[in-house]
Amino acid sequence: MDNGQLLVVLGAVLFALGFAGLVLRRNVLVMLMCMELMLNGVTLCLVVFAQQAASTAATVLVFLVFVVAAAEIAIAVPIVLLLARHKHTLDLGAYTDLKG
Amino acid sequence: MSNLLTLIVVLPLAGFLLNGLAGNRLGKAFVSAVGCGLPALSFAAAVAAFRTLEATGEPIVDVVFRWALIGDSAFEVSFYLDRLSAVMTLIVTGVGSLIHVYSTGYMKDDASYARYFAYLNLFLFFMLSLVLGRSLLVLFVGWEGVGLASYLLIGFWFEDPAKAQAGKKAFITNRVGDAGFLLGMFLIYTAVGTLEMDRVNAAFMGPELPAVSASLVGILLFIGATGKSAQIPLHVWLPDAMAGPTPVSALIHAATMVTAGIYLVARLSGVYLHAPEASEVVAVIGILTAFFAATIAVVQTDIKKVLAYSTISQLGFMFLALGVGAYGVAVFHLYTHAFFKACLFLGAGSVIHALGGEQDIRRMGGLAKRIPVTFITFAVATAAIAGLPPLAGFFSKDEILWFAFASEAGGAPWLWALASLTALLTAFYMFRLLWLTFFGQPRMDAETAHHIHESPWSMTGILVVLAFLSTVGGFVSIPHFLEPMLPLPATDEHLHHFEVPLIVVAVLIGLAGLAAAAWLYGGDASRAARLGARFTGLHRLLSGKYYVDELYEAVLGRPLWWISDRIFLRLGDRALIDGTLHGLAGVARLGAAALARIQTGNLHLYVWLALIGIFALLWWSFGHV
Amino acid sequence: MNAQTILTAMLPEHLLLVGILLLLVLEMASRREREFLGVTVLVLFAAAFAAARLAVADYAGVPFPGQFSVDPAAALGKAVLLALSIPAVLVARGEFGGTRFAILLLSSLYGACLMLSSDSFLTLFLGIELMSMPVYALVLLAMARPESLEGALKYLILGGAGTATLLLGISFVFGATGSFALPAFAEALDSADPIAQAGVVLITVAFFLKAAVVPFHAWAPDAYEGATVPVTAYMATVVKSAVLLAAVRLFDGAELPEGNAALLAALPLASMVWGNLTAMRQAGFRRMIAYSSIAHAGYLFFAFLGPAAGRFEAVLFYVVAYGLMNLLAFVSLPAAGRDADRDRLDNLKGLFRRSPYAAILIGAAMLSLAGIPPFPGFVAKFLIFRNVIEAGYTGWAVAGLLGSYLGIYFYLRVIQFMFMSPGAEGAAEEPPRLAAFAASLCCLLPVVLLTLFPGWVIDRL
Amino acid sequence: MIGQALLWFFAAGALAGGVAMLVLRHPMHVALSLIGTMLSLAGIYAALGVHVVAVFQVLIYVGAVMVFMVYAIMLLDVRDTSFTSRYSGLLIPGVAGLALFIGALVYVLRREGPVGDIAPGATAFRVERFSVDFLHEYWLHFELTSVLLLAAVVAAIAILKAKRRGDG
Amino acid sequence: MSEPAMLNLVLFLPVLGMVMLLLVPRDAHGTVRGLALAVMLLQLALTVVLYQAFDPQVAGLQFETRLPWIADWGVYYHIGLDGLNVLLVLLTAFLGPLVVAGAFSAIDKDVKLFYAMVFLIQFAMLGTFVAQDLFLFYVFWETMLIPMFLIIGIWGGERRIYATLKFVLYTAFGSILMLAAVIYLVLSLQATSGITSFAFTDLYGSRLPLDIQVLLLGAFALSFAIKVPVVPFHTWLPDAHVEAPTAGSVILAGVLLKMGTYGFIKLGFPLFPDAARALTPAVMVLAVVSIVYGACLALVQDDIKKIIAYSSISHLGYVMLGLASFELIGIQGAIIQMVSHGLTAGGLFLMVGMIYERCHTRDLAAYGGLARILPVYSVFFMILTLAAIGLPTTSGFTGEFLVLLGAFDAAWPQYANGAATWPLVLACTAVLGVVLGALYMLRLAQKFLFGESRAPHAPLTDLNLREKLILVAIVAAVFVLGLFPDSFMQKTELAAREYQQQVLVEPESRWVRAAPDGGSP
Repeated sequence: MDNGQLLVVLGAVLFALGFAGLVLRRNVLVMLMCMELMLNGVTLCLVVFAQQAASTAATVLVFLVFVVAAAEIAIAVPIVLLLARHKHTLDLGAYTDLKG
Repeated sequence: MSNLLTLIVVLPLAGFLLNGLAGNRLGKAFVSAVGCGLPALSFAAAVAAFRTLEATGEPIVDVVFRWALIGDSAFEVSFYLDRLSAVMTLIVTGVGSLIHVYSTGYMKDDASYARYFAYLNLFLFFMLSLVLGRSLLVLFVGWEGVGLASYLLIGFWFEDPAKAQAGKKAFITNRVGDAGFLLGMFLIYTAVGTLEMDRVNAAFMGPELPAVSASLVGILLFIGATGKSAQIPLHVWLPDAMAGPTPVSALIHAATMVTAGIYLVARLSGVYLHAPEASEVVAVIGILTAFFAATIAVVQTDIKKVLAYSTISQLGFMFLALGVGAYGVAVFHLYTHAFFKACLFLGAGSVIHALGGEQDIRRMGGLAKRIPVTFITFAVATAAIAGLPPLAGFFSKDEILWFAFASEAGGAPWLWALASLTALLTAFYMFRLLWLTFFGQPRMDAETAHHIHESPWSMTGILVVLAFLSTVGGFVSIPHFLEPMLPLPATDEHLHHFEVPLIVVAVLIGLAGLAAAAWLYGGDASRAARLGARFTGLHRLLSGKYYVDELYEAVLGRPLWWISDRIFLRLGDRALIDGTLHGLAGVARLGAAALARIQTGNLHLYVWLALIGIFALLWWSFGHV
Repeated sequence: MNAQTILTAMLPEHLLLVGILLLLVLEMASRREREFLGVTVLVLFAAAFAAARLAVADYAGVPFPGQFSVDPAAALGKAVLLALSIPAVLVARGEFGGTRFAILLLSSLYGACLMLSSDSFLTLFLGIELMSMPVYALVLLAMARPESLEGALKYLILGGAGTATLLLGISFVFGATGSFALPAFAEALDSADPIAQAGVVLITVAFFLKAAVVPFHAWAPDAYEGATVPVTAYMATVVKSAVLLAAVRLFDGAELPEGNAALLAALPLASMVWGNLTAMRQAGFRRMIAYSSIAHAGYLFFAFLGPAAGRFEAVLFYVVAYGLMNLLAFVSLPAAGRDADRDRLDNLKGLFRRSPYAAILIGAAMLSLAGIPPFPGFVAKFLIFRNVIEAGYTGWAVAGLLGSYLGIYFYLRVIQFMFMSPGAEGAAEEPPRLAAFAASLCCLLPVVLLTLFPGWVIDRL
Repeated sequence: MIGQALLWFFAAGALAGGVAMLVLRHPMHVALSLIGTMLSLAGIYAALGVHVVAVFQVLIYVGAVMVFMVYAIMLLDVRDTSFTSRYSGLLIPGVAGLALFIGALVYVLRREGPVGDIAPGATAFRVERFSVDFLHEYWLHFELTSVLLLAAVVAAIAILKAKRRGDG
Repeated sequence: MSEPAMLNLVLFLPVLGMVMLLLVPRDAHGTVRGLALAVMLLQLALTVVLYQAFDPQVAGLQFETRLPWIADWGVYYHIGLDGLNVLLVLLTAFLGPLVVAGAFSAIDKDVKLFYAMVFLIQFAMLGTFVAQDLFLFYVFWETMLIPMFLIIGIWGGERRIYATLKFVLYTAFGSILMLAAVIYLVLSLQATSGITSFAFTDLYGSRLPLDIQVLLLGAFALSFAIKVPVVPFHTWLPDAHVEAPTAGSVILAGVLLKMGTYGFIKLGFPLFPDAARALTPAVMVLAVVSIVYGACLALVQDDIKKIIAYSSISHLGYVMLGLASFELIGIQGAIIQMVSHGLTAGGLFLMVGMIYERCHTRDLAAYGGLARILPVYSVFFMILTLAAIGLPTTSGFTGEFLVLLGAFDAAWPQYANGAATWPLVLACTAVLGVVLGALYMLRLAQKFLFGESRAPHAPLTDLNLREKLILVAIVAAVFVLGLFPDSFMQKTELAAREYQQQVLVEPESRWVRAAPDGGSP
C-alpha cells in the first residue's frame, strides 16, 4: 500500500472517527471537535488527490473548507453556550425536549 | 268498438284510483257506487266483447302500447280475447261484481270502507289483465298484481300482527312460485323468441318443435301455478289467507285468483300437449293435493278453514283434469266451482256476520231456523260441491273422474280411485260442516244466540243468485264450448262401457258422504268424538295439517336466518372483512408508534442512524458495481 | 468574463446582496424592527422578477466558466425559490430580530440561488453551506422557547456531518475523475470504479440528508418544531426545493444505470412510508408538516427514476405545487398568543366556525398535499409517477403510490379537526393581519392558476 | 527516506490523536489531542510539499478555531454527567457502526484506485501559483466566502441578541 | 344557445351556485335554501331540455366539447353526452332538487357550507358522467370524495367520523391503484401506437397481452367495485349510509353508487375487452354473490337505514349481472336498473329521513302500525317498498326483469350446447334472489307499517306539502319508468349495442397489436 492510498485511507479513517465521535461522545463541545476532525480527514484526502492531480482547484476547496469550518464553529459555539446556560449541562443526552 | 278489452281492464283501475285517492272524502255512498258500478260496467263490457267474439268467431286482439323494444325483440302490452279468456273474464267480472255488492253489506261498518273497495277494484284490474293479457309478460303483471292485492286484502286488518303476517306469508310463498314462473318465461323466450301465448302455442303445435324440452317449460310454469293455486308444496298460504274479510276469501281465494294457475296451464295447453312428463307431474300433484287437503278438511273446526282446504282440494281436482289433458273439463270445474264455492264462502260470511264474528263451528249449530236463507243457499252449494245431481258440481266432477279414468293422455284407474275417495271425503266434510253449523243443539253462548239475525238483502240476495247459478250452471257444457280450441283427449275405446257405472258410483259416493256425516254428527255428535278418540294420532296429524308449516320453518326459515346472521353478518362482514381492515389500521398505528419511538430526541441516535444509512448504501453499491 | 455578463447573469444574486447591505445599514441605523419587512419584500420581488425576466428571455450566460452559469431553467428555478420565500417573509412577525432575520434569510436565499447555477462542486459546496448556515441561526431566532436551541443544535450538527460527507464524496469523485465539474458526477455514476461509486453514494447521502430522507431525516422534525412558523415554512419549502433543484442540476442528463436505480428508489420509498406513518400521531402542526415533508422528499426523489429529460419539469412543478400549498397552510394558521400554542393541532379544532376562510384554505392545502384532485398536488404527483412508469419502473411506482396512500389519513385528520370537531374553548376570534392576508393572497392566486390551468403552467416549464 | 519516515510519523500521530479524541474524558484533553492531529496533518502537508495548506492549517485551525474552542471549554467547564460518563448510551452500536464504516471505506480504497504513489516533498506547486490561480480563476469563491463570513457574523450576533430576548 | 354550451352550463351551474352562495350572508338560511333550490331546479330544467334534444338515432357523442387542458400530455377538457350517461345525468339532475328540498328542515347547522358541498358533489358527479377523457374522469372521480367526506363527517350521526374516514380510505385505496393503471395504459398506448391521448375513444379496445390487461382491468375494477359496492368490498356502505345525513344517503344511494357500475360499462370492460371476456365468470359470480349476500344481510338488520343500504348492495348486484351478460336486453335492463335503484333507494332514504326528523330513531323495533298513524306516509313507503321488490308496473320490475332475462338468455345457449353450466346456475340463483328481496323488504314494511300502532314520539304529524311534493315526484318517476320504459331505452339502445360490440367483437381501435412479450412502455 503506497503513500497515496495510505494517506487517503488515513483521511477516511479520521472522517469515520469523527463521525463515530458524534455518536459516542456525550459532551457537546467534544462533538463539535469531532466535526472538525471529520473535516480534517476530508482535507487530507483532498490534498492527497490534489497532489496527485496537481490541480489548484483542490487546494482552493481545502481553503474553502477551512473557512466554512471556522464559520460553523463561530455559529455553533454560541449555541452551545446558550444551551449550557439553559440546561446547566453540556451533556447532549439532556437535550431531548423535542421528540416523538 | 276496437279497444273494448282495454275498457274492461281499465274500468276497475279507475275505480281503484277514485276510491283510493278520494274515497275517504266522498263518503260511503259514492264509494259503493264506484266500487260496485265500475266492475258491473266492465262486466257489461265483457258481455259485449263476448258477443262480438261469438259474432266474428275470430279472437279479438287489442294492442295498447309497446312496453319495450330492445334490438329486434318487442314487448307489447296487448289484450287477447278468445273463448277461454272470455269464459274467465265473464266469471271474474260477473262473480266479482256480485261479491262487490255483497261486500257493501258485509263491510258496512268498517272504518276503512273506501280502502277496502279500492283494493277490491285493484284486484279486479290485475285479475283481468292476467286473464286478458296476450303475452306472458302482461299475464305476469297481473299474476304478481293479484298477489299484491291479495297481500293487501289478507292484511286488511293490519293492526292484528297475525293477519299482516298471513298476508306476508301469502306474498312470499307466491314469490317462490313466481321465480319458477319467471324461469319458465325466460326459457320460452329464449326458445321461441316471443312471449305472446298464442304464438307460443302455435310454435309448439307447429311442424318443427322449438329447441327446448316442453316438459321443462311446463314444469317451471307449473311451479308458478302451484304457488298461485295453492298446490303442494306451496299450498301453505291459502288457509292462513282466511285472515282476510270473508268476501275477499270468496272472490280471491276461492272463485278467481287461485284459479289463475289452472288458467295458465289451460292457456298454454299447446306446451303441455307436448309435455307428457310435465302433464303427469301436474296430474299427480293435483290428485295428491286434492286428497291430502280433503283429509285435513275433515278435522278442521274453523268454518272458513274447512272451506279453504276444500278449495285447495277442488283446485287439485282441476289440476288432475289438466294433467290428463282434459283442459276444457278443468275450466268447466273452475267455472262451477266459482259459483258454489263463492256461495259457500259468502254463506259462511253470512253465518259469521250473524254470530258476530264467531268462526268456530264447535260453537255453532241449530242455525237452520234462525237464518233460513243462508241455510238453504248453503245447503244447495254443499250439495253441489258434494256432486249430487243435477247440481253444477256433479257434471264437472263427474267428467273429471271419467277422464282421470279413461283419458289416453295419462288417465289411470288409480287416479280415478284416489279421486273418488277424495270425492267421498269432500262430500263427508262438507255435510259435516253443514250439520255442525245448522243442525243439532245451538252451542254458542246465550249472548251471541240472542243477537243472531239474518243478513241484509244485499248479502242474501247475492247468496240466492249464486245458489241458483250453482244449481243450473252445470247445464252449460263449457268443455263442448271450448272444444274448438281445447280439444278433449281421446278416451280408451275399451273403457267406454264403464262410463255409466262410473256415474252411478260418483252419485253413490256423494250420498255416502252425506249419510256418513249425518250418522256421525247427527244428534250430539258423540260418535264423531269417539271416532276421534279412537284415532288420536291420526287426528292430531290431520289437525296439525301434516305439520308442513313447521317443517318449512325448520328446514328453510331458521337456517336462512342463522346463516345470514351468524355466517354472513357476524363472521363475514364483522369478523373477516372489517376485522381485516381494522387489523390493517391497527398495524399502521403500531408501525407509526414504533417509528415515532425511534425519534427519541437523542441526537446520538440520529447520527447513528445516518452512519448506518451511509454504510448500508455503500455496502449496497458495492453489490451493484 | 466581462462585467456585462456578470451583471446581467447574476442580477438576482446581486439584488439579494444589495438587499443584505441595505438591511445592514438599517440594522445599524434604526432601533425599530419593523421597516425590514418592506425592504425585504421589495428586494425579493425585485430579485424574483429579475430571475423570471431572465427565464422568459431565455437568457443564457456564463460569467464564470466552469464555476457559475445561468440558463433559463436555472433562472426559472431561482424565480420560483425567491417567489416562494415572499409569503414566508410576510408572515414573519417583528417579535424576533426583524432585520437580522431578513439578512439571514436573504443570504440563505443567496446560497440557494448559487446552488441552482453552480457548475462546479466548489460553487455547489459554497452554495449549500451559504444556504444552510443562516438557517441554523434562523431556527433559534424564536428564543422564546429553549427548544429552538435544541432544534438548531441538532440541525447544525447533522448538517455539519452532512457537509463533511458531501466533501468526502466530492473528494472521492475528484480522486476518481480528477475534476470538480458537475458532469464529473454523471461520469462517476456510470464508472465501475469503487471510489467513484463511493463518491456518488456519499454525495447522494449528503443530498438525502439536506432533503431529510430516511434515515437521514431525524433532524427535520425537531428543527421544524423548534423553529417559528415562518422559518419552518421557509425550511419546508424553499430549502427543500433548492436542494432538490440542485440535485436535478447535479444528476443533469445522467440516466440512472439499472443498478443505481434502487439507490434513489429504496430510501425515498422508505421515507414515504416512514413520514406518512409517523405523521399520523403528531399533535403539533409543524411536526406533522415535518414528517409530511419527509414523505414528500421521497416523492421528489422518485422523479430521478424518470427519464432525465422530464426531471426538471417534474421536480419544479412538484416543488411549486408543494411549496405553495405548504405556505398556504402556514400563512392561514390561526394566530395565537404564544407561538407554541399556534402550533397545536387542537388549536385548529372547530376552526371553521371561527374563521371559515382560513379553515377552507388549510383544508385545500391538506387535500393538495394528500394529492387529491383537483388540487395541484395531484397533477404534480401524477407527473412524477408518470415519469417513473415511463422509465419502466412500474413496480416502484405502484409501491410509491401505495406509500402515498398512507398519507391521506393524517391530512384528512386535520380537516376533521377543523370542520368536524367542536371548537376549542377560549380560542380567541381575532382579526386577520394584513400581512398574513397578503401572504395568503399571493399563495392563493397561483394555486388557483395551477388548479384550473395546469397545462398552461406545464407548457411554460 | 527522511521524508518517508516523517510521513509515517505524522500519519501515526494524526491517527493517535484521532483515536485519543474518542477515548479521553476531559474536553480539554480532547482539544489538545485534536490540536495534535491537526499539527501532524500540517506536518504531512508540509512533507507533501503543499506548504500553503500546511500554513493555513496551522493558522486557521490551530490558530483560530481551536483557540476559540479552548476558550469555550474553559468558559463553561461544567463537570457534569458528560464528564463523569463520557460515552453515550450507544457505545456498542456506535463502535460497531464505526468498525463497519471504516471497513467499508477501506474496502473502497484498498482496491487499485486511481490514487498513484506520491513521493514526499514532491513539489506540486508553490504559493505563487496558488495565489495567482486563486485570484484569477476563483475570485468568485473569494467573494462568496466573504458573503459566507458576513452571514456567519450576523448569525452569531442574531443568536446572542436572541439570547437576550430569550432571557428577558 | 348552442347545445354543447348548454351541456357545459348544466355542468357548471352548481359551481355558479357555490359562487352565489359565497355572497349570501352566513346565517341567512332561508336565502341559502331558496337559492340552492332555485339553482337545482334550473339545472333540472336545462337537463330535461338537453334530454329532449338528445337524438337516439345518432351513435357516439352529442353536445361534445373538447378543449386542450394539459396539452403536453394529451389531456383535454372533453365532455359529451352519449346513450350510456344521458339517463344517469338526467337522474342526477332529477335528484338534485329533491335532495336540496329534503334537507330544508333536516340541516340547520352550517347550512351554507352544506349546500355548497351539495353543489360541489353535484358538479363532480355530473362531471364524472359526462367526462370523455380519462384524466378528466379521474379528477372528477376523486373530487367526489371531498364533499362526501364533509357531508358525512359534519352533519352525520354519532359514529360519523369513523364512517366517513372508512368511506374515504376505502374509496381512495381503489383510486390509487386505478391511477397507476391509468398511467400505464396511456403510456402503453403511446408506446404501441405513438399517440399520447387520454380520450376514451382512443384507449378503447386495448390489445395488450392478456395478463397485463387482466392486471389493469383488475386495478380499474377494484376501484369501481368498491364504489358499487360489490361484495366483499362493501363494508363501508352500511356505515356510511347509517351515519350520513339524509341528503348524504340519498346522494350516495341515488347517484354515487352508480359511478361504479357506470365505470364498468363505460371504462372497465370496453378498455380491456379480452380481459373482460376472461374475467366475466368472476364478475358474474361476484354479482350473484352480492345479490344473495346483500339480501341475506338486509334480512337480519334492525336499523332501517341499514336494511336499505344492504338492499342497495343486492340491487346493484343485478346491475352488475346485466352488464356482465353482454346481452343487449341485459345491458338495457342494467341501465334501467341503475336509474330505478336511484329512485327507489333515494326515495326510501328520504322517507327514513322524514320519519327520523319526527322520531329521532331508526330502530325498527321502535315502530309499528304507522299505516294507522301516518296513512299518507305509509302509502308512499309501501309504493317504494314494492318498487324495490320489483313489482310489475314499477321501475324495479323493468330493471330486474330485463336483467334476469338477459342473463338467462346469455346462459341458456351455453348450457344447451354443453359449453358451460355455471352461467345458468348463476342466472337461476339470481332469480331466486327475487324471493329474498320480497322477504326482507316485506319484513321491513311489516314491522314498520303494520301491527299495533306505536311510535317513539306520539302524536306524529303526517307529511307536509313539501315532503308530499318530493315523494310524488319520485313515485311518478317510478311508475313512468315501470310502465313506459320504451322511450328511455330508445335513447340508450345504440350505446348499449356499441358497448356490447366493443367487448365481444374484435375492436376497431388505435391500438397496434402489442408485442407478445408485453406492451410495457
